[in-house]
Amino acid sequence: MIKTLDVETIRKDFPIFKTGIAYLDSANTSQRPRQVTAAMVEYFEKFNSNVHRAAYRIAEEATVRYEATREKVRDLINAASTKEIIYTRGTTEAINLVAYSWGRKHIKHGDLIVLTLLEHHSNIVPWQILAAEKGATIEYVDIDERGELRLDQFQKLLEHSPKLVAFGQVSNALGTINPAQEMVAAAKAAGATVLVDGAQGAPHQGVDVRALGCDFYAFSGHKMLGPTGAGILYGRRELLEAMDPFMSGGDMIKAVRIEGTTYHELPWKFEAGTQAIAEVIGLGAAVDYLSALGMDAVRAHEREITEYAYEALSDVEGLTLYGPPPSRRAGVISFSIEGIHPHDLATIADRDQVCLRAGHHCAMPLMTRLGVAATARASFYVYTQKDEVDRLVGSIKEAQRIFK
Amino acid sequence: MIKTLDVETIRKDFPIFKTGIAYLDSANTSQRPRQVTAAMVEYFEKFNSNVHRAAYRIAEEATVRYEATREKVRDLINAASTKEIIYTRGTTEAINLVAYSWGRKHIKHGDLIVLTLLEHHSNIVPWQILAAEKGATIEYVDIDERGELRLDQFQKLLEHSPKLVAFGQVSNALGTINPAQEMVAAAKAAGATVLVDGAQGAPHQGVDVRALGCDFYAFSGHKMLGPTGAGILYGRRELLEAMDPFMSGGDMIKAVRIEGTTYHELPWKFEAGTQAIAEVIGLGAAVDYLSALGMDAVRAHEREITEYAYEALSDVEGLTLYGPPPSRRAGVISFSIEGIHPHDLATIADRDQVCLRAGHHCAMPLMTRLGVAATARASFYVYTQKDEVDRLVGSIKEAQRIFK
Amino acid sequence: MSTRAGTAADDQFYREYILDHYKNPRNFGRLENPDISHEEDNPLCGDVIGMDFRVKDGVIEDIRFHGRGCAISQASASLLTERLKGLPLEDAKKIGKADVLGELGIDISPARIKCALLSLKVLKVGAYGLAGNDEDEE
Amino acid sequence: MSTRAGTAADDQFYREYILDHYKNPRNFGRLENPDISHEEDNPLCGDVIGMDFRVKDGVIEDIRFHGRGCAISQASASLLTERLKGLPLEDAKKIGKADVLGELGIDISPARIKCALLSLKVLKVGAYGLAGNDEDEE
Ligand SMILES: Cc1ncc(COP(=O)(O)O)c(C=O)c1O
Ligand SMILES: Cc1ncc(COP(=O)(O)O)c(C=O)c1O
Repeated sequence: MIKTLDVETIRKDFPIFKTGIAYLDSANTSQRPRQVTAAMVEYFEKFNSNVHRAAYRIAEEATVRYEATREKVRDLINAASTKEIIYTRGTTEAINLVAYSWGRKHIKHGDLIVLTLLEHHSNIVPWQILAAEKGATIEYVDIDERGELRLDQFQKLLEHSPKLVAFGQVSNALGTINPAQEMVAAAKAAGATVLVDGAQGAPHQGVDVRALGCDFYAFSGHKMLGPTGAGILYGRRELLEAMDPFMSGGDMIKAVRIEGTTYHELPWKFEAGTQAIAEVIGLGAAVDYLSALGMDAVRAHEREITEYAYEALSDVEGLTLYGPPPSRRAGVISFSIEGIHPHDLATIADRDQVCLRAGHHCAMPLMTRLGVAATARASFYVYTQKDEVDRLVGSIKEAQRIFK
Repeated sequence: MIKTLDVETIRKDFPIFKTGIAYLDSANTSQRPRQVTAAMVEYFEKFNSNVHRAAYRIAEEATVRYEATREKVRDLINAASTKEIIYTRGTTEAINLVAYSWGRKHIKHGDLIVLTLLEHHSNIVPWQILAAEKGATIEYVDIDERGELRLDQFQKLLEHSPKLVAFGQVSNALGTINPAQEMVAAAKAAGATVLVDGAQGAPHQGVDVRALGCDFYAFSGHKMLGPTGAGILYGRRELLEAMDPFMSGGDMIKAVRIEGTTYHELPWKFEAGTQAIAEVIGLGAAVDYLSALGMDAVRAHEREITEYAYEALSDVEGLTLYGPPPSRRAGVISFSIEGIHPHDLATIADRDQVCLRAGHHCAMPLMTRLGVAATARASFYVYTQKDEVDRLVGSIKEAQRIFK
Repeated sequence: MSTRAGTAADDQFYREYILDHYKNPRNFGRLENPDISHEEDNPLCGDVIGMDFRVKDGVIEDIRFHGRGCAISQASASLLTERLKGLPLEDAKKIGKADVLGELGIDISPARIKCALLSLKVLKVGAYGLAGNDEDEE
Repeated sequence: MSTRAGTAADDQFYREYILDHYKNPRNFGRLENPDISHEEDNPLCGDVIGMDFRVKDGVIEDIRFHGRGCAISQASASLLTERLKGLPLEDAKKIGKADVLGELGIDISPARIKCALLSLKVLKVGAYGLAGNDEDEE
């Protein structure tokens, strides 16, 4: 049996809720519990120092805590080894790392890259730049009227033997949960290297990268209760070993000589310069927090809130919901209200301290496909209460009264 | 008249000193005052949200604070515009950004890059990789027996019209203060693009990038009382405008379309994905802190401590000091003790809670030139007291007793 | 902290005339064969506003705007076209941010200021060719 | 928190035999025409240790080490060569981290563990070709 979340207790760990906000923008960035800030402050006040090459105890302590996060993350996503866990600033840097270090080596003129129309800009633009540089082609898998990927089209594209297939596990704009495992299997069978953008996956459900079978998996700490500045690239060891470094400088080297330089082994080969030490330690505390809740319970709670919100919003007149039914989506609901621009809605909601996102959600190709410039979006996490959804509905009605 | 620092009052702002450590490793990473952690925690607890595209007040607040750091940094280094201030993880990422976005465009087969033997690996390896890729040549300016750059040699190299000249304002390994303004002027006159690695400059002295005249200037927040995860690349607007983005993804775009993408203007063109928001805000608080002290006072204090330490260490038998006299160096002293390996010295100092660095200080080519594998290094900052230097001398004597 | 208004009519931000310009935009549509035509988008939300100008003897004889956007950007565009119609281009050049914001007559938060100024940007860039990426106001 | 010892002789870490092996390393130097010769460095501090082996009928007949390093890496190398001399290669293969650390007989902090194990790495990689970058112990 899946545990259920005790949301009231959880909320006590988030001091920001004392301000009275209803925070419905967790797909953008999550709130952080005091355990996370406490871990960072403990580093700052007790053993603040640089990691590795430590010659004294506080630096040893910092190194141990800093490296401990790697094992926590490895465990969270069930990677085979901590050598496969690379610290980055977030999903965007992780994908750029792959585009530079793997992409520039392997993508050649005439090669095909398959993306989808659901992608976040961070999983589009690096590939556009790479493709332009190399003379490769990008094809985008379309969506159906429910905002789900056209798997028939995906299969067709695979027949053209793409070099790379990159897609998001969950759409940040529509909440669509893609059949990632199936898609990875098909793409691997077609001979492609596969990157999964897990920015909206890892924070919200249990992830097993080995079961998933992908080559790369990228996600951001700040969307999963961690601080800004720390994220993860998982890569299969074999691929990472064969890749050149992305950034270079201190700490990622074995020996620097005028005649040339040898690189450090994994994972440090990809971590040049002083890293975001406090932030990585904070991310470790965030993973602890989520692990204690249990990712199944996290998912179950989000599903419950999402169903509740979907129902509540469906009842609002003049409201259009985008994307799949609640059973097939994560805790994200995009919608629009007839006659009211999302920005105006967000401004009115904000007066009620309801934090709502309005815009293209860094998914402009998807917006173009949907024929809208922007939507309003509510997204949920472990601390979200039904009461906050009710407040959102109240704000919508208020907006309708003003714009009637 | 230059203000003097009230070090006792300053130390009260650094909770870590309650642990009793003598922290002599500030060139590696500095300690952070409670004002910096407080600014981060305030963000986490009061207006934690993502910046830009804000549709609600807390995100506006976060954006204002996040962007305010840019103006503070602009003011600190006297850049012409905040468009010239790019947030990075630190010096290493800043230099890599230039190597990728400027270097890959402008460095061609047969071009000359001039570095110096004093450089940190972060200002060597990116250029080695670039040179290898492009078929360019690197020449290193040698040092004299005092650890100062051979300016005669530098001038000779400039006669070969290097495309790029990159050097550190201050050596992190020897403390040598280079005549940066003079060197930049000569390099510019020779037609080179000039990058100054300010990692050991900006934290310790007043910097005026316009007076300096360089094209790029890179430094790290964590070495100047700021948190880990946030640093700065300054670049002249004209150059930055002409450069392609480094990383790409969310936030650095104007419009993403399947047919192609247009980029956002400066500085955001170079800031892809969710940035280190809390850390940038923390860096702003660090700049406030330093500005309140006054950079002249900071430099004067470090000079006083350095002179004191230089004297005290000179009196120790069997101790070799590397680098220039105290009047020509920043708050960094590298040394070795006859018969005692630096690592053993650091271990023994650590038992007295004296935090000392031992190693190659990410400057292996310099170590090779000096004919040593490693040195011990003490480095100072605004909070350093003479008493801590005395404790270091005590630890050295203890080590000598053990190893006698 | 809520500033929710009792009725729409006395809303401090979405004032009646703003809503009126939003719902019934003046000079909305396109001109045939305009002398100047220019579009700008607000990269923050994807909203687009375009303007068509007919200019004769240095005077803006006719003007239309098109595009989509929030109440603020639409009302601001509508108000601006009213002001521009019949104005010499020389005078149009003098219109600045303060004028546009003053005309809107409401307190604009930093987040919405780009909405309010989008139409001014179309005017500036389109009608007298200022740099499109000059966003020093930020 | 200081664990400073009253006299050097009873120092808990820099024990007398460690200092002795450091100052008077056993089997220090080079062999002429060794059957195996291999060097490794500790990337964390730049220290280098190399070993020369003379092997006959599967037995390490003679051994020398060279290089520079801290007391821990030097003493550990010196102790290891003493143990290796005369040992069948097959038995040498069985020497593991625990053996080396046990022989040193002091509490090694994580920061110094690479110093203590550098000579073992030379043995492993040089004498029976294990991957040089296998640092799973970290
Ligand atoms: C002179 C110099 N350059 C570059 C760096 C690299 O800085 P970071 O590790 O913050 O990227 C350092 C830090 O050690 C330094 O001292
Ligand atoms: C699906 C998806 N991919 C990538 C990103 C980019 O993540 P970050 O901004 O943390 O780099 C996001 C965040 O908005 C996202 O939702």
